[in-house]
Amino acid sequence: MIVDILFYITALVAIISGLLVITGKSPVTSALSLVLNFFCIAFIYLMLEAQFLAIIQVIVYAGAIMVLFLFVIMLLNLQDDMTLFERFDLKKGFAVLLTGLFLLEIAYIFSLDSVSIAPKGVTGASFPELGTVESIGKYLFSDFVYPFEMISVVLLSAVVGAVVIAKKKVD
Amino acid sequence: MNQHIDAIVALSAILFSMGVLGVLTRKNAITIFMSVELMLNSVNLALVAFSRLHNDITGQMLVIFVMAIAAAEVAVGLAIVISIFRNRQTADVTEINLLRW
Amino acid sequence: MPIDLNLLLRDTLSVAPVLIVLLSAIVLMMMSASKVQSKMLPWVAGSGYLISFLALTFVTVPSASAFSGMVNTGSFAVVGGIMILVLAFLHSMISANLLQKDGIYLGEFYALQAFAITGMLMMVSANDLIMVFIGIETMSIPFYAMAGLKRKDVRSNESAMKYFLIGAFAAGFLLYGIALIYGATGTTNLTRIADYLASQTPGAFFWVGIGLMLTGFFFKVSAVPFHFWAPDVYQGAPTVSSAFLATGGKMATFMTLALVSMKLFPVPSAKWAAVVAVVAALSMIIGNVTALAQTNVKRILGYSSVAHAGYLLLALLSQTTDGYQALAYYVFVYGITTFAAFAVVGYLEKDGNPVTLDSLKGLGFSHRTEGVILTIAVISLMGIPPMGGFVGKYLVFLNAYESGHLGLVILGVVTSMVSVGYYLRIILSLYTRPESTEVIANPAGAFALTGLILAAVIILVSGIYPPVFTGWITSLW
Amino acid sequence: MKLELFGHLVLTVCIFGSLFLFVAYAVYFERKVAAKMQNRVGPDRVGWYGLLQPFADILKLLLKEEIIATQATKLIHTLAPGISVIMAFITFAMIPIAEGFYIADINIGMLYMMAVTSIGVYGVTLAGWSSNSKYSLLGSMRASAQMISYELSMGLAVVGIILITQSMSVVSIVDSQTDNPFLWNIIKQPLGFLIFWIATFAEANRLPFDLPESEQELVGGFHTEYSSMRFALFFFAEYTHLIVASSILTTLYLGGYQIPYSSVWLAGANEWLVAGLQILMFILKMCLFVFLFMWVRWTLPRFKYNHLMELGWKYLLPLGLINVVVTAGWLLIYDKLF
Repeated sequence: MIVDILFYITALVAIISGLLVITGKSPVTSALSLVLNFFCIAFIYLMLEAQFLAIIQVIVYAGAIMVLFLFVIMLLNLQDDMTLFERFDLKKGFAVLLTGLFLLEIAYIFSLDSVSIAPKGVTGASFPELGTVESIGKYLFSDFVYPFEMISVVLLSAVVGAVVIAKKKVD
Repeated sequence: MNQHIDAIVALSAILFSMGVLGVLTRKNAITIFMSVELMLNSVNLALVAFSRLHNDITGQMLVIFVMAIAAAEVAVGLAIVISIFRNRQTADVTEINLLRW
Repeated sequence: MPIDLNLLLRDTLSVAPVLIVLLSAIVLMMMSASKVQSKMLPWVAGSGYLISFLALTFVTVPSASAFSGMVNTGSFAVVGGIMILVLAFLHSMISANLLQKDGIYLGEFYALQAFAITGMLMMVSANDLIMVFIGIETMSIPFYAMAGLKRKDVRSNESAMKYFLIGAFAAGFLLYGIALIYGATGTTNLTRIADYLASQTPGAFFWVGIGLMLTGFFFKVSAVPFHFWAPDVYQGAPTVSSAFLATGGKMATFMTLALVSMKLFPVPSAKWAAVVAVVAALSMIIGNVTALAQTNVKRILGYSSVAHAGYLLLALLSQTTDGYQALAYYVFVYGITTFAAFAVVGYLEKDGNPVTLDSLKGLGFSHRTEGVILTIAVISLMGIPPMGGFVGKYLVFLNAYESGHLGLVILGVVTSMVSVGYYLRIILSLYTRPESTEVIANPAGAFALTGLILAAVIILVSGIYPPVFTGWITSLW
Repeated sequence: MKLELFGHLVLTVCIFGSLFLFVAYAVYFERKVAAKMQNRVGPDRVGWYGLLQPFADILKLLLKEEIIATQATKLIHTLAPGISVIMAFITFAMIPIAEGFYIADINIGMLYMMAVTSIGVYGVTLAGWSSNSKYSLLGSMRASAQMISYELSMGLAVVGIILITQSMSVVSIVDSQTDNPFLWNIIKQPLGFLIFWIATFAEANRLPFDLPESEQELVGGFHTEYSSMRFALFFFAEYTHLIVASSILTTLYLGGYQIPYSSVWLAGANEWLVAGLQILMFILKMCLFVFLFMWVRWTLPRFKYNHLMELGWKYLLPLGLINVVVTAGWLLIYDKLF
């Protein structure tokens, strides 16, 4: 019961902060709302017994990525942006319409069949160890070792790319 | 929590469409970029919910990979924003109009 | 949990081509960081691609799955990998000259390119949606950087920014699609999803997932209505980069799209075909018609790439092995052709001024070799007989016709005729006097010229005696 | 020793309360140490040997007029010091101060610590930004860049410990070090200790890495525009960081509350007595680190910013990687041999 209430409150906060991200006037407001949103999502991960992901969400997204965002916003001293409903033009109206249609479609599908009746992968029984560090580590280095190692290529190339583009002087 | 899987997937759909809306309507490159991050996070949420639903680790693995890739994207993206700012003093995509947006 | 070393060794060997390119990327990165012998870089890159090519042709075990079903070394991995590596090799031959001309003194270009190729090879050897996603990102992230490599040039900056935002947006769609497919089927492994589809009828979630994933792919291959970025990016990026991201990116993404289609739907799916048919029709019409109004040559090539995305999608309609092989043939020829066209445009550029139809005037007389190669490439893009483009288009149309899409074939033929309108203008201005002086007289170096001529030879041979390549594709499949 | 819910609550209050007290006296301690090093007397007016000085300081700061710059972003300006203090405080929840005396033990305790540390950056960053002043902004940008950079080396140093302990629970990290001082992590992981220790200077904004608030260049750095109570909170957060950093160093590398050879000479003693001794031991070790921090502060000059970044990226990060590789390799060989 208490979990239900907590979940709905978190979901509500997540939606409100998400709205703030896309409507906030200043980029800093957006960034901070996004941080709040990330915390809500981390909390839902915790509820889903994915502890490792929850903590990684906080470390990586809230602790590193968003700090980087804030850093760049401050570095560039970005000014306030036009908000969503100021100067509402045709393009924006079209975007809102499109998104609304997408949401309606998802809602329609939900009315057709709920996700929960989808077939179970292994068993219907609860499997709480799924999200622990141990099980993540075990699978990361057995079944998923190739993608895991290849992720390092993405990171390496991103580092090279970022340095090449943002370096001030080429010597 | 398994009874909430539906609700979580619905939440992820809502957050995803918010992200799409943000990308389509905002003008500041950084805000657009943050909307993309919102999209990726909604995907992660759905993946974790599905992983719990199926009792299968694949979803959570993919979430880890998505996080790493998001971090990589942020590095390159912010570098691009900085390089463009150095030449143009703006991050507003509507002012970036040498090549018609 | 003990590690089975034999299995690990076998798995590692089966992805050896990927690892060789990755190794050469790291070596290139180190070399460019230590700033020794920057003249060596293209040689190192080229030999890396060559060794990987040899490994792919001779070492790889045919059609084995590795790394617990993450990787499949069969048909697509070999054919796709070879065509990507051929292109990469040609590109490494011309790039030194072009980089110098664009004033980019960054050895990291080669490292980024090798990283992107690692990603492409990962994509075409994927057997799991996770690998597809990681491969696409490994390819895209270096591409964003390559587009913005001319750091002082505002257009290059903007093209990088636009490419990046669109790419990240597309990745969001792709990923949400993958998530929904995972939710509906409980797995991301392509083989197991196919097994699931064989035993049960998927729900609406599955199809929404497929739709979103296709949207992501359509963004990446610049198919209408997700095409608007392509001309801008190809125009703004340094030509040496556009020559690669417009061709290699397309080759790898199309091969991956075909791979996903082949693995998921061994039994042709009408829903998939319907979506692809609509997008293909739109791309053919809008790409060709918009191109008519352009004067910038790189922009024309950009719209031509949108139009060609349409033709290439036609090959996906039949969902048979013949169709995929036709796609492979066409995308290979298209990639080499567009590469040659971009490279020539790159050589004709002067101080980063755009190459327009006017500024091309008379160059066919003063720069014979370049003029002839551009002419060959453009004729091939039109799809006129002695060139490879014709055979490719013919195979694709034939395949679409046999699978009962007569209307689309007629549309394809009509739009091809429309396309002659703008392609011909390029050739006409090449051979019109008086000569323009807006573009440079600085011709390609001998080494680069060899690369260009090789590309032209491939185009000609694939047009005059297609069995060389068709036989090669079918034998490796 | 299993504590019931009520006992747990009391323990929590006690731990945080004494942390509060320690922080207050850390300020006093710092001033005394500084005075000794500079051949001065230090605070000696308020109370016996100036022992009531911290309370006088707090009172003074509380009674001062609160000034908020007109151009400041009010809400964030108000919240920022709170974030700093809270994040500094809740790290302590994972630290066991005696056997069985801890607020929480979760199996990802180390990750929790890293997470809280990484969130702590927000307090400083937002404070600088919301003040809408150039000096503050520069300070906060320095802080965010510096903290992100050094977090990496810190994390890598911790990986070494996690590899040895094979657990991320802080309690089991302390347990694994036993009461034999030669098995403490400082002996097993000397390089990791050095990296972690240097990184904590940057994370706690202490000299020689106190660039975010360097008075000579930035007036007051990120808290230039803060006064009264909110300034006090930042001040407080800084010293909390000091205490918490010392406690983490103690826990991870110096055996935590472990008393050397206690299983020999304390065998069979009353468990409350043992717990008391362990708490004392913990405080002693922690104070050692606190003193080291102060010693360094009053001895070394400030780094230049580029040197700071160079140290972090070019030296600590590769060293951290080497540490991880060597540790993992050693564990592998050890596994095979014995």
